[in-house]
Amino acid sequence: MTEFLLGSACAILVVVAVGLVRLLRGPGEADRMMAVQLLGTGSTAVMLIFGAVIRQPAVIDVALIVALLSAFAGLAFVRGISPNSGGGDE
Amino acid sequence: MTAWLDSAALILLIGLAAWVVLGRNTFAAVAGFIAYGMLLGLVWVELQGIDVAMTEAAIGGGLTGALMIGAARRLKSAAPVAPATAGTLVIAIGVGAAMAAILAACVLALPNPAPSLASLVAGNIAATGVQNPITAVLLAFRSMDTLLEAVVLLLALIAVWSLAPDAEWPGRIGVPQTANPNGILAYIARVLPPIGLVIGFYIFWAGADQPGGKFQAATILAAMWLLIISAGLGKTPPVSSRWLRAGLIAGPIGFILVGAYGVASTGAFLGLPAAYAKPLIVTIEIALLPTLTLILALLIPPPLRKRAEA
Amino acid sequence: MTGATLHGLAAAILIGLGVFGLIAHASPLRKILAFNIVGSGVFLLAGALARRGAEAGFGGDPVLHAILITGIVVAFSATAMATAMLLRLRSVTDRTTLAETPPRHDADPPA
Amino acid sequence: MTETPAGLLIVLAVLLPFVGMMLALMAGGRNTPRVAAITIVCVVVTVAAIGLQVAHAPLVYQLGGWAPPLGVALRADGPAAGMMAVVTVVVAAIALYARRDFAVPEGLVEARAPLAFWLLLLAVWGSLNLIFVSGDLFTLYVGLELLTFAGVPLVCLDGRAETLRAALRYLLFALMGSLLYLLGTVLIFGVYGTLDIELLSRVIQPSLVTRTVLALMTAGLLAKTALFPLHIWLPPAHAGAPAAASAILSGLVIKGSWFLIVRLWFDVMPGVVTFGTAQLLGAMGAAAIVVGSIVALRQQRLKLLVAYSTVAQIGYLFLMFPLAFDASAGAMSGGNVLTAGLLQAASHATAKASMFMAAGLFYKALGHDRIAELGGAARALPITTLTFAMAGLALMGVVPSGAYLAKKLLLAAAADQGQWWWTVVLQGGAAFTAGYTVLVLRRLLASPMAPEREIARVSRLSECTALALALASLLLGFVAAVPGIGLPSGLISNPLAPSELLTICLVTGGGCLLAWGFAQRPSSVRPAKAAFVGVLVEDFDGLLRQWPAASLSLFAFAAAMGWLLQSGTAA
Repeated sequence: MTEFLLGSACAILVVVAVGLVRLLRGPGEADRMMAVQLLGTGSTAVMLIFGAVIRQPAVIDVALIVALLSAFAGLAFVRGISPNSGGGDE
Repeated sequence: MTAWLDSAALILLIGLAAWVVLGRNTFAAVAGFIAYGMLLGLVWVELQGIDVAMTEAAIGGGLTGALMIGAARRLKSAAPVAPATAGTLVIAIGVGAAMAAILAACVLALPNPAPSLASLVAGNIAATGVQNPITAVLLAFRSMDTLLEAVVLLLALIAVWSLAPDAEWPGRIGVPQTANPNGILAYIARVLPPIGLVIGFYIFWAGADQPGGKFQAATILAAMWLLIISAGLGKTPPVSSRWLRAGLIAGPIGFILVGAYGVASTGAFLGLPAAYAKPLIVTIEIALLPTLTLILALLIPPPLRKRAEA
Repeated sequence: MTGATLHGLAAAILIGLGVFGLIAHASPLRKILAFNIVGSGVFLLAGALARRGAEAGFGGDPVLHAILITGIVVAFSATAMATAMLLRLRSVTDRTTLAETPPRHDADPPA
Repeated sequence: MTETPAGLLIVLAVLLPFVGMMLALMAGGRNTPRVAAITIVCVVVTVAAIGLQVAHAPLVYQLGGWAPPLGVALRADGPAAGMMAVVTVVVAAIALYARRDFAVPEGLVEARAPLAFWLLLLAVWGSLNLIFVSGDLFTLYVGLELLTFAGVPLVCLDGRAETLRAALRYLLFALMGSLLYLLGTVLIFGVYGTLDIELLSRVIQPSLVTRTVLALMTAGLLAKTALFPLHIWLPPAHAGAPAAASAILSGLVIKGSWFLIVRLWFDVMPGVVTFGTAQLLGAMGAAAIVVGSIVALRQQRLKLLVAYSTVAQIGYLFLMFPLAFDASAGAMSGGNVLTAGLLQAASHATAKASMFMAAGLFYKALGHDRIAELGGAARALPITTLTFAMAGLALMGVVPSGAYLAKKLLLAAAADQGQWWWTVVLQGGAAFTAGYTVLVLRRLLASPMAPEREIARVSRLSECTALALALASLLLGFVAAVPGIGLPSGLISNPLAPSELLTICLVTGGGCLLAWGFAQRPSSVRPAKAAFVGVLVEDFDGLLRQWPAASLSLFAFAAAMGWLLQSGTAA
């Protein structure tokens, strides 16, 4: 079982890594951010699987934090490109 | 098999770091940095540092990421920076490679078995009443560091405040933010914070006995508060606000008062009498939580008025 | 080679990369990013050492982990402070690099 | 190692400034300076009490009752208590000096700069006290960061682009230093499993990792201390800050990281140090004296001149390292040489703070600090002119200043060990100091340039405070008479002996020559031959203060030190 879990974790990581091509190539800033969000989701999944392998339920809490704060980073990005963000910024 | 997973994560991590450092486009580097921060959380889980993983994911990925995105956006209009000269690049490559090589040599030369204070912590943890060894270290064995760290944060905030334009003192620093009240941002800023609040308090409460604690919780709460502010649903308080200032010093002052109580009860500053150790630790954490939340949120600089004063 | 050693070596590479960035980039924001890479490399090195010191049923040396949490928070406050300073510089001038306007020998002729 | 009952005083000395800072933040507005004043009084009493205790025996305190390696211990030994006392005097003087400058302006409830200044002053104090007494390498790291965070914002209190840029340079370079220090701390823990200084000093052995650690940590701390050629950030930062802030930065802040180097070399790893490394550190000090002084002589602004003289004086603080290396034991040994180094730090802290204060007063009175146009200032500000002269004399090491005593001890050590080259450096450094003091004094005493400018009034309290501090530095030599210090008696028995007078005359004469040779002069006058050397040195300094060059110097120094540590043992 452990082997299967670790193997699938590796597979997820590899797939997500392929997605990072969008981070390197762009072309738009939104493309780059989406690749980052994908990595956030992927590493959450890998974490959860790994947590099951080492039998540490607290890993679920880490995954929770990553999920919540990757959404936050995404919003900080949206805030930047949103046309009605306004506010006298440079 | 674990080695495979470790290696895959580390290769990806190094690749991202290289991207952050070498990439030409600043925004792309910042995006890479956020991804790096999230992946770092995973690497820390692999190293079985669950508490550190939480902190790194929350502060490294989330808060620092948001800080950097905002900064990159505001610096876009600045005068372009001249690229490094060939000489500088050669120097930088040489120094970086030498540094990596000597550190790798040090890592390979470390003694076996490695020294550790783990057993010492295990032997003394009962006296603190908590079960999470990291909380025991942070709030009992090395509580001075934690106290000073709260002061570091406060000092950083004072430093950030000292950069405010004179005209805005002592009011609200920066431009109040607005957003379309029917937009997606305002929507999420209404939906996400309650969830974040629950998660934050859960992580806080769990911290005594399992991974978690005040720093991680405060980061989550601060992120939620920032979300509300950036959607225009709330404002940063003016710097002269009594409540704000009281909140900023409550944590360290409360910590010091508990420490002083230690002098009376155990004869040592920051000492914890065995019978009340856990309640006292929880008291310190409760005092620190609002302070840390306020400071972490206020450390993210709000947009300044352009050319505020001549 | 144990997992901890692997992490230690990766940390060494991260530090090297970060040091490269600290020196090579003229843009302060990129220097701040590089600072964070070096910082995380140092923390990861500590994590590898903590893993080596795993005993008494703990996954790693809790003292090192606790120190790291403090270190991460301190590094964050440094990042926040540097960024705030950089943004303030941006709000008063267009030129955000660190290079001084060269002090010339006759910059300030006697009146 | 056992705890001492009065140890709680150390905790007070560290925490009181921070508590004062927090209460001053809470009080706000016009109450902030008042709270700061009360705090200063309280800490002065605490430090005095510590001094009385340490005269008998060092103080030790285990926080929370947890003994190292699990817990953190604070220790106040002789050097720590001495440094705390000096810092106390300087902080109190700066507070008096800055009372008028950083009062809340009429009509405002609270102003940004005054609030920040008072909070940061207290924070600098608390961090320094922490660095002096902490017995744990990681707590020291936190202290270092506290000191940096408190020091950097002082540079850019006025919010101008140039000072912001200087502050950012300072912050980023200092952070690079902190990372190297932290890296060393982590590696040390990986080898020895403890961070406690005393426990470490018992077990530490020269090895690849230990040597790397010493090299990295020393380099990192030197970046924060701004020893040449790592002074990239110092001149603009120290010259751009408000006068009171410059006094804090120049007099106090750089002493924190310097003291930590002393701790590392003398207390943590004395046996790891080799002859070559100690010589290297001293050589960098000597280079700092030469380059810093020549560039100082070529400045046109008084504050920049004083800032560059700080670069030179930092060099002085490192001359004790090669002389403290005991070749027979193969280790650093304290004794009189260490005392001399600490005395130098003390006299530099007081004299340099008062020199910046005087420069600030001239600036305020004249509305500028162009050296060429200082004429007539002596007539308008006689007390401040006297202050500047006395601070300069104290730095030169004229009897009975602390620097004199230090110089005498170091000269004796140099003669003792046959290292004559340090004698040359010591006397030459004094001549350079004499050079720029004379240069400025000549301008101050010159007749005013026509037409007479409006002279603004300056606070008499500020003038007297600066004078008192310069006087303190000039009379510091009398500490030799204090029995607890343990110095040989008769060091300043006859200040008017012919040999002493001759030395002073030679040093001053040399200084005048140097000033004549290197100083800039109006373009109508043909420059002296040495001026070409001066321009070269100035350009060299400008080159070194570019970011890539400075970071290369930082790592090159670490590498050189690592190599010397390694090869010293093989020989």
